[in-house]
Amino acid sequence: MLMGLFNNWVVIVLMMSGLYIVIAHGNLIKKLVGLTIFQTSVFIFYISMAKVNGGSAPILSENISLYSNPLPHVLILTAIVVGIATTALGLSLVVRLKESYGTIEEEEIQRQDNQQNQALNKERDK
Amino acid sequence: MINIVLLSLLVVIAIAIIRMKDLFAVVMLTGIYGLLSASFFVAMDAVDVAFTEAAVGAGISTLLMLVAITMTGRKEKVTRHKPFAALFIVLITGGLLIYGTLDMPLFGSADAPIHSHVAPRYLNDSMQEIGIPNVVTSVLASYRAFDTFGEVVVIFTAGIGVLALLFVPRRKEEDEKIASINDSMHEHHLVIRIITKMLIPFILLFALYVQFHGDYGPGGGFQAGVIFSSAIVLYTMLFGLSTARKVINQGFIQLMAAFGVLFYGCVGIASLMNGGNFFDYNVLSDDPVAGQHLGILLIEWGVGVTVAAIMIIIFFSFAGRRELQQHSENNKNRESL
Amino acid sequence: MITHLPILQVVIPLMAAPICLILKRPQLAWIFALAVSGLAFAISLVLLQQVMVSGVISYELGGWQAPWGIEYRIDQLNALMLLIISTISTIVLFAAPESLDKEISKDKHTYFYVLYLLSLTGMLGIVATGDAFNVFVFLEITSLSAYALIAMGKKKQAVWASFQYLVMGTIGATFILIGIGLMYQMTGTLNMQDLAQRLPEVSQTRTVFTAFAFVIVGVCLKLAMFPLHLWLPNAYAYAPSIVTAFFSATSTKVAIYLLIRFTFSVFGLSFSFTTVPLQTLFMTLGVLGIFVASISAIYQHNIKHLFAYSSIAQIGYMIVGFSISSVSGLTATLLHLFNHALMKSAIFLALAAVAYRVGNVQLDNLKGLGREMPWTMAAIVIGGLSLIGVPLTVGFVSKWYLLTALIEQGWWPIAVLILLGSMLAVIYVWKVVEIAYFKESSGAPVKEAPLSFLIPIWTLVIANVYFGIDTRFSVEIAQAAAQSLFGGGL
Amino acid sequence: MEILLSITSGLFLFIGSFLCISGGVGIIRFPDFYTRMHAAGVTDTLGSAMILTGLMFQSGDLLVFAKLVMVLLLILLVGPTTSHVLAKAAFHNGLLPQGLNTLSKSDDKEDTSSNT
Repeated sequence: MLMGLFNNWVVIVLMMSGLYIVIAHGNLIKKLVGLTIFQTSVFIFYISMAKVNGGSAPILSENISLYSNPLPHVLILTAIVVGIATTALGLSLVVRLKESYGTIEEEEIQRQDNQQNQALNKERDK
Repeated sequence: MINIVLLSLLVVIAIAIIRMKDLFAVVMLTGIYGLLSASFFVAMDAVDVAFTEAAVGAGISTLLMLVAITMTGRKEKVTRHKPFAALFIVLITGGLLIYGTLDMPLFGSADAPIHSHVAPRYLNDSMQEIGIPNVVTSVLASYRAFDTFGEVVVIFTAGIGVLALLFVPRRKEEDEKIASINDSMHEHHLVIRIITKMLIPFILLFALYVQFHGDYGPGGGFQAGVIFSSAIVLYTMLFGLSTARKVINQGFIQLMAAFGVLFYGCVGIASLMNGGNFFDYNVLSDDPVAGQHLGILLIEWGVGVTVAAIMIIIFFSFAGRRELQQHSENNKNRESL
Repeated sequence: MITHLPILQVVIPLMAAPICLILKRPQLAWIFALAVSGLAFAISLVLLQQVMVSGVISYELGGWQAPWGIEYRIDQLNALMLLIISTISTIVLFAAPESLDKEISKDKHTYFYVLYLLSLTGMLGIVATGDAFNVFVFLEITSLSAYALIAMGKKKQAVWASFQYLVMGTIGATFILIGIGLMYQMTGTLNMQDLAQRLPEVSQTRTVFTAFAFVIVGVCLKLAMFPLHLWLPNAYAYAPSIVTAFFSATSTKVAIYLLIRFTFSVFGLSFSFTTVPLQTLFMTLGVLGIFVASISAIYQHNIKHLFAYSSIAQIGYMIVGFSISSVSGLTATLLHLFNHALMKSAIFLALAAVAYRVGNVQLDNLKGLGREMPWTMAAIVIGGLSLIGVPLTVGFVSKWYLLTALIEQGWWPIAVLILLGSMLAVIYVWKVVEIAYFKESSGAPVKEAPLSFLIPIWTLVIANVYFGIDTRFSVEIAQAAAQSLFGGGL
Repeated sequence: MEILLSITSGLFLFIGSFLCISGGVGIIRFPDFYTRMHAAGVTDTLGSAMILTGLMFQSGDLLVFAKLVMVLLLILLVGPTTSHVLAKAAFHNGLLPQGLNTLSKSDDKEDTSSNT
């Protein structure tokens, strides 16, 4: 029982460390790294549920009878591509943010936005 | 046993990533994380996935992140803004997941529901129905061909999105100026240039091998596309963007990206025309199995072409933006002097 | 060809996107995109008519039987959603070239149309498919194109809003992925109908409960439901005006569709509402959402922000209707979905026209606009009246059904709260009216918006009024869809 | 014959693993970047070459043998090159071997942060 679930628990710890990075870190690159880790850990979760003890890779051959489940592999192939697509788009957003705000720290960007809003409001009050 | 070792290494790396402040190190660790999880996938019999994860997680995504930090700076600021809120959310989510695992079938048990309903048919019948030994490829390219089509469209979307965000049209004289500056910069790298010139043909050959061998072993259009593009990226890094753009210009590469998606879709349209459902390869030839072979071959080409083209587009966009930034910085420095 | 309509609905805009990229010239790309969107609209009409006559249409992709291959499955609910999405997309696209000229640099127009078609594809794909994992793939197509489209906005805040959306959206999508994985692990299938049959056997397990929680939280992130709504206002406010008009009417609606699909069809009514305390939770969050968002709307200085918060409030109404979990409640939700798409797209298109003439949509710059741009401002006012729920507009119809459904269950207090929420809508709509009609204009006078804006805006406004008076079409479909969802099965 | 093959391959594998482990120790224990890189280079090139040679004796199949030879060639080509590039990049960015620190390093100092 314990051994059978241990794998899953470790994978959950991995997922959560990814999620933690996304929420707790203000650096945008670090956030994207967190997302990557979160997603990769979900892939690990899928792949480990496809494993059959004593099975082998799902490439059919005459002298093998037990294979691991191929379907999660297919799903994760798709999901990996989705992951890299998100990362690429996210990074290009970060590059654009650096160009226009001069920083990639969440707090400083927020502060600049707030200052701008306050300036706008002051103008309005006049 | 080996999976426990790999998993613990992954945990160590995850913790290291949380604690590191140097983004360069963080990105390299992310690459290692990708590579280790690829090794884990091999241990879990998912060779195709491992191949892709190695190419993507340890290759392309690390590369893109590195390019990005050369533009954004490599130090993280020390402040961490809401660690307790984050911890709270993470604990709740993780707790819920652990609660969920309690009723889960045990790891690796062969009689879990996941192995009993849909999957057996793929393993038992795909040889008669499709006739290729790699079951992952037959599920990917035939049973669930539409998912793969969606996947190609996702990567296409990302490529166009990156273009829409980063693409800057350049005037010709400006381009030549940047090119000449870069040429002088790149001339130092003599050793690596020669080695690269030797390697690139082999990388391209390997990409083609992976493309064609996908039916029989791990591999397929996506991996082949990534490998193919990596050869071009390597060339670009050493010989400059302008030189690479002379070989593959922007218009051509966009055309190829669009062509791959269209080619994939046209296989589906062709099966409509022949009286089957969308992506029903059986009708593509007189013999259903031969039709399946043909269909899978064709769509894998569509995938390969699009992925290679989009990866190149993404890298070119980043590199072009970077050159432009450096160029304007140089100009600024010169003015201030 | 008629049997292949379900797949053509999705594949035609999909294949059109790369063709658009090849066409290159923005003008050509626009005409092509418009034609394709119109074609999608025609297909969705035929599909709706077919579904109403002959019931559920199933289409097996690749000729593989359902749980092994991917299935497209169109019932009344899907058909209604397909119709909404393709209609709004076509009408909004009419005004695109003029609006883009002012907001996006010329060399990126083609990319805009490509991304627009891709996001249309994604939404249609999410709605049409009957396969849980396929939902995830198309959800990502929509999301990725949405991030790029939003970041194309003129101001630098657009990029920041888009990044926040990207982080939230990716977390949401990954949650959905985890949920689907857990469901798959317990049942061994990914097909929704098959899931619906096999989940009850294992519905008492903790794993299925977790799967449910993850799917719902993921969908609610995409949905911008009350406590998870923080990404939406900025994303809507800083995106290019056309994008706002399109997304405000469609993207949250698709998420509502997913919520309904997963709770009613996949997990089943008894699991979602008896085993899990979804009803109380969602009712509370819905009502809270109405109030918090409406009050925030009152304090906004940017009209796009104002109406974005109003969108969150309207989502609250849909959630309340949904959590009644009766046929009439669900009918009200579906009606509101349809009606809200009509009014919000009209309002945001009119704001696009304002942005086109005035340059921005700050509340102060609207002074006296009621006289300078009478047609545009009239459209905003009618849209606003519809948001409040004044008789003779669509907003009244859906609120009426919502109130009846609540009273049917004897939930008087909530009905009163809903009415109070509508009062808040009066305040923020009045704020706009007051400035536009009762303040003297300060800046240089502006002209009325060009016809390319007025025609689509007034098409939507007239639809707004028409469906407020002649409710047969919308109510009939909404009721049929709600009944089929309660009739069990997909 | 069989035994001879196993013994040779075992020997190669042993030497290879020893080199890898000592390389790993070296990376931790050596004083500065360049010496550490030397340790890493040993692991990279000689260690893995030895292991691959050891595996070649075990392969039996011609196809597997050919693949291993390809991998070996690749490593022999790429390993030294990466070490070279690494050292060059470090030197270019102003990192001097230990003991040279006190000498003139003013001319490269400004580049340290800009280029990676």
